[in-house]
Amino acid sequence: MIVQPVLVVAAALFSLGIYGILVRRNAVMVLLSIELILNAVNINFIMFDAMLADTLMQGQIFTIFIITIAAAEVGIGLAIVLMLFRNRQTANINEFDLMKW
Amino acid sequence: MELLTNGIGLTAVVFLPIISALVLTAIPKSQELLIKGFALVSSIVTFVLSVLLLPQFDFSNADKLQLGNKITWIKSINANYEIGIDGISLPLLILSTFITVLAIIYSIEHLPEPKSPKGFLALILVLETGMNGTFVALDLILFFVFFEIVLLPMYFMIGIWGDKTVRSVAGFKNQIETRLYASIKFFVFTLFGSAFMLLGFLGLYYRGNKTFSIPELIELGTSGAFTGTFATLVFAVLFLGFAVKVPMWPLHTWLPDAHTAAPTVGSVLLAAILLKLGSYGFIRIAIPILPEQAKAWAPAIAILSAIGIIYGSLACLAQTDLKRLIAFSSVGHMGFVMLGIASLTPIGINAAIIGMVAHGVITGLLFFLSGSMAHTYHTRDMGRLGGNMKLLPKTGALLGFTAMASLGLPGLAGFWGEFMALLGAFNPLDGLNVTIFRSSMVAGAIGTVLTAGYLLWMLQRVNLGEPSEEWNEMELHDADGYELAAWIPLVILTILIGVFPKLIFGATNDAVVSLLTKAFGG
Amino acid sequence: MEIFEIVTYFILLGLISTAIRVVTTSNVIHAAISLVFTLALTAILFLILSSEFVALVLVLVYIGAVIVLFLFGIMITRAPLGKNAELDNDKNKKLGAAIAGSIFLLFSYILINGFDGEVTIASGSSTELLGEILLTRFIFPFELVSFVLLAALIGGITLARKDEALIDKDQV
Amino acid sequence: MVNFNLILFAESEAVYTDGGVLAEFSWLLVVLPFFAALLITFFGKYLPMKGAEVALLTIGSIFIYSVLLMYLHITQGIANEFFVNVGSIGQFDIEFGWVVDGLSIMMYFVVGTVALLVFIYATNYMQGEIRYTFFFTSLTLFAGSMLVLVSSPTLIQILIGWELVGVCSYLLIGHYWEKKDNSSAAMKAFITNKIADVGLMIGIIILALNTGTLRISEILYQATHDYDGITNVAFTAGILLFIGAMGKSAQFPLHVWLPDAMAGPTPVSALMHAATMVTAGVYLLARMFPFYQSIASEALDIVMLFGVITLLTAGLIAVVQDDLKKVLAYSTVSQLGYMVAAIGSGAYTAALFHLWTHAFFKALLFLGAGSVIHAVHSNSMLEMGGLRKVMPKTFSTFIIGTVALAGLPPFAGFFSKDEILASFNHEGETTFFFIAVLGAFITAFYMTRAVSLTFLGEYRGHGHPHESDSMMTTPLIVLAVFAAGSGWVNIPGVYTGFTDWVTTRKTPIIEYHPESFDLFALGLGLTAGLIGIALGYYLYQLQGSAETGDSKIKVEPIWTVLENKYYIDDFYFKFIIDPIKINLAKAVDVINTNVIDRFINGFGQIASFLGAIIYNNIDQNGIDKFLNISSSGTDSFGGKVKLLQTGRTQQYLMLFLGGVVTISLLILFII
Repeated sequence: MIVQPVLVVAAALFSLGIYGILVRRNAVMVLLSIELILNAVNINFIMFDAMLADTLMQGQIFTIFIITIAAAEVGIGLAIVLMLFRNRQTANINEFDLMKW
Repeated sequence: MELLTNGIGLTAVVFLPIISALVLTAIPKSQELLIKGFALVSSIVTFVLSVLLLPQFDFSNADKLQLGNKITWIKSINANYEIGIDGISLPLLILSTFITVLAIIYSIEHLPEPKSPKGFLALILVLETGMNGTFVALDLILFFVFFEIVLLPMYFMIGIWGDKTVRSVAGFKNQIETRLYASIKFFVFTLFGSAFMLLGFLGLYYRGNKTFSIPELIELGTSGAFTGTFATLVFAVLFLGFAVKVPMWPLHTWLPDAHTAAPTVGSVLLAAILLKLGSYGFIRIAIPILPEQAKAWAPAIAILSAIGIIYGSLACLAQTDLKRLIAFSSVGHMGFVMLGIASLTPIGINAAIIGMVAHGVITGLLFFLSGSMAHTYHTRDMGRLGGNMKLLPKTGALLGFTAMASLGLPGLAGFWGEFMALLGAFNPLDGLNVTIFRSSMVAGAIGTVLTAGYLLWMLQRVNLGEPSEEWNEMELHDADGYELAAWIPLVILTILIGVFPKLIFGATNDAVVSLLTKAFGG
Repeated sequence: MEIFEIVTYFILLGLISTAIRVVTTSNVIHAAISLVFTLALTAILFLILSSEFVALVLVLVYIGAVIVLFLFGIMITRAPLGKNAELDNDKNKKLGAAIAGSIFLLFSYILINGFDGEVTIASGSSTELLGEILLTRFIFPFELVSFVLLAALIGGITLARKDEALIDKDQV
Repeated sequence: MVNFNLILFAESEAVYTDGGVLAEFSWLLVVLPFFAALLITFFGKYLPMKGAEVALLTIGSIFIYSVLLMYLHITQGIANEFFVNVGSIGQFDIEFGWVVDGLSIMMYFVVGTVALLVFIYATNYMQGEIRYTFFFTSLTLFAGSMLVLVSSPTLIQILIGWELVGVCSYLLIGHYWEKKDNSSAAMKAFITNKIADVGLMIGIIILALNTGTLRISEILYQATHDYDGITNVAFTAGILLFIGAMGKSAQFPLHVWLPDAMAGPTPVSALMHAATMVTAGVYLLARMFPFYQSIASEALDIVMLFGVITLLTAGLIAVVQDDLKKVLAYSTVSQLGYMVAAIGSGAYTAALFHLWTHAFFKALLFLGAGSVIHAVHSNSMLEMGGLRKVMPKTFSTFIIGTVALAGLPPFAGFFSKDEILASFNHEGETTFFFIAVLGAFITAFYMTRAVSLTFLGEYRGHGHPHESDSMMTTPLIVLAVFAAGSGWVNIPGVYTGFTDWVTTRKTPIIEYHPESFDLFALGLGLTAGLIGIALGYYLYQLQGSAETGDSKIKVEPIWTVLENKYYIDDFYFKFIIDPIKINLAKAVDVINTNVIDRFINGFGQIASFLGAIIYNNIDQNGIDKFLNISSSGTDSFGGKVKLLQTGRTQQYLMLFLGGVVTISLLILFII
């Protein structure tokens, strides 16, 4: 099996994730797009692992870590969104410009 | 007493204040008495500790660095916690702990607005750590850290407790609050200098076998390891860093603003200790590590010092603001110190050190007095003052005494710095341009006349004459117990050093001679 | 061409199409559901690449937990269910597409030029070996990650908890 | 280091001893006044006499000590010095100490005696004045400073005493500082002195660096043994030291401060501006005399020139003064000119002898003037007159002082002035000799004028003046005794004790000592004095003091005869007296006030003007503005750039990713 198509699709997923982050207004949707990016990375890791036939299986192990961290990240991220929503009654990230000059 | 000799004593002197400051922040705000008492006690303990070091200090070997220690600190860059004192730093260290005690005594009853003793006293203690640390540090990184620590407390002191009047500043369209302008100017100006200084330190580090240790660098420097364009550049940036702090003309303009805006205690500490960090840096770092460069730059330093002396005195003649006048007088006096350093002779550098101590004591006292007067009269305008001797006899008498000391009256501390600096400048180190130094010396001598002129004029305007009518209604309070407790020790010290300069020379002479012998050969 | 490869190409096509739907649909629920499909397809891909444990984890953690979390998130933030024209920031669309596209092209260029190889699909389970390695060689990071999770747990609770003071403020 | 003391001991021809315990404890002389000043400052107010008793006690003990020393010196001859190291700096030892030799013992005695009498006088004179206690603090401090100066064995201590004296003078001249004129006068004195001090300071620096020591005795040893180091700089150092002396001893053109210094209370003028402080310059020149004599004789010529100029110009100014104290002040300047000129001509003993006698009779005159001023409450002689009757004691003592100053035998001034004239004559300085004779004439003239206007004729002032208290007249009488008799200690050919006193020093003094009176000089000097007195008496007494009709009538016949028959008076008036009294003296006065004074004032004005210009243009609008512009530039640039900070994370991310892509493309395809 040739590796390039899978890698290119992973890159496509990554780019779509970035598109989502840049375009979506809803904070939850942004988090969703981040998952897409992480997924793209996972695919790459597994692909390389298989390609290199690594005896330590580092690709798989890293993927497991990434999944764990991603879960944690979603938890915290949603908690923050919740918090913001509670304070501002909206999840629209355009409204959150406290960092503005 | 063995505890004191292996570096623990010095470490305690340096870090006790900042630890006390931390403890101070834990005391609730309502316990004002406890806060003040604790700050006072900790500063006194620090002072006593520094005095206890005296019997441990071997005066017959004052040229060796003593009571120190060397502990690995940041291994990856070979920066060590290396400390120690010799005859040069000893007087300055004790001056620093001493003046801090007086500053805290004064602050007990005379806190500037907004009161908040906790923050103010904690800042003074943090400042003390920075000052003491700079005087004992023997590692460039350590030195730099302490050198910079000093900036923050002073910045906040000026910015929070400073003068709130609004004034217009040349170059700005809008009027600015004095304290805001002064604190930012002070901070940015000094940081500008020290940023360059850090570059110089790094340059020394990479050329000097990757060491930050000052004694090792001195060995390297005197054996000719640093030469050529590199050395010139390094000296230039070190010069910039130290000269801003001194301050030398034309890098002095932060000084009058900072002094004018700072609260009384702030000006005192600024004048008494902070300015000394720069000139101390020259003696401890710039000259011994880069002797050849120092020699090449010495004429320029001498000329700048001479300009500073004359310029500062002339500027004083134009002042109407009492504190600003004293601030400009610092420019002149530090000019004498730098002139002494530039001569690169034992006489000149001894003169510089005693000049530093004397300036610390005398100008510190002048700022105490002027600050207290500004507080009493609510003005610093000398046109409105007058007859102070009648209104506040004690303060007035002390002001008269201090002005006399400041103009270099023989028999008082200020004399030795001026006279010996001129003595040193007359015959500089062999190979230096004698004409330039003698001209600078003559300029300095003329400066002493101008100094006498503006100080006496100041006395005439402030102290003498009939008091203006606007003070008839006001209830004016002469110096109280706390103020006198803070001032009298300085008066005594002024006389003691003046009559018996061995107090300073006894410690410094050997160290200075050996430093110069190492740097420039016998 | 083996059967695996043909299946793989289909899976890849599915991945792209569902992913596009995730970021373009104007219905939040649809987006979440599409992500489920994306992840499921990824899991199948992993299975093909004989990483069955990871595939399992992906299904369990992501589809089982994370997506549910997202749905809760959507619910709690009262995102309008159904079509919502305001879901996207139209001003950013063109620029975002351009940036995403250029990143894609860049990555593709690098990946196609940089990695050229074949994958031989190994038969048999690697799960046992994986477990062993994870608990010997990678035991320290493994434990560390558990702390991260714990921290996230506590953090999430703390953040999401309704503060007494805040409640008062809200009601005022 | 070679022990110079031993060498000097072996060499010196004079026979002297080390002075024993008395010399060893002479430091008490110096320390006591400072201690007393502290006591008076802190406890003076609570004492019955407001601190004056402490001052009197101190100065009394100093007087007794100095008398003991004097006695020991006359019987044995003492020359010894003691050093205390107060610090070493480089190769220099900074030392204080005290000298006990002929010169310093003479000065101790003068300071002790005059100070004691002035203190006694002042307790009464200053009664009820403002800051009575502080006045005595300063006065005691001054005595101490003067003793620091005259006891100093090192140049550094000389400098210290020198400036301390200046400060005390500042405090005392400005005693009534409520009036701006007074504090300005004090300032003027201090700053004029400070200008001169620069010369002294540089001179000391040059000497110290070229000899490697600050000890005077070692410097003198090197000078008299032609060491290279000191010989090369001898002329420069000599002139610079003299510039210092010019300030303290009020030599032309730095004498301007002394007349203004009369703003202080009269006892101050008597003590400082007549007897002690102003002699500091002469003392310095005398102390360094072997140095001048052996290797800096060119400098001595210049010293002499300035001395002579001073004695003439100051004397002329004194003639036109209406203020009694100013007459005396200018007279002091003129007499100091004599002393300096004498040193310049190489007459060491003569100069010191004149210092000695002058201290007594000028203190007497000042105290007498103070007594008069105390009585009539005015300084102006136009408001006096006829006080002879109401103040007999003051009058008689004042007359003694006047004739002593005018140089009539057998009063003190006669002997000392004669010795100076004789020295000029001996040295062959003919021009200067005659100028000095002229000076003697002028001195006699203006003193007679002053006496006439003050004591003779009719009273022109207000109120009813009466004789002063015995606390004030007793010192006058004692001083009158000294003014009459202090000259007898050095009569050529009869008794030359004074010469032996002051030449008993570690460094031998080689100079000419007249064996008998120089009859030519004596005759000329005496004649000049007599003519002066006669002329003065004639013009101001016989001729009548213009506004009093009585005296006019009294002298009318003689006046008419002289005017009508000989017209000699007209001639004198028109061609001698008027030009001298009006034109020349006025011109000198004008030059004094308009040129020299203005120069010094102008210097101050230029300095403050320059200061203002530099401060406003260069400091505030130059350096500072540059810095401010750089910071305000940063500020405005930041103001524009900050608009990029919209706070929208997506925008940030977009920018960031755009940057990433761009840089990646650059790396991939271009670099």
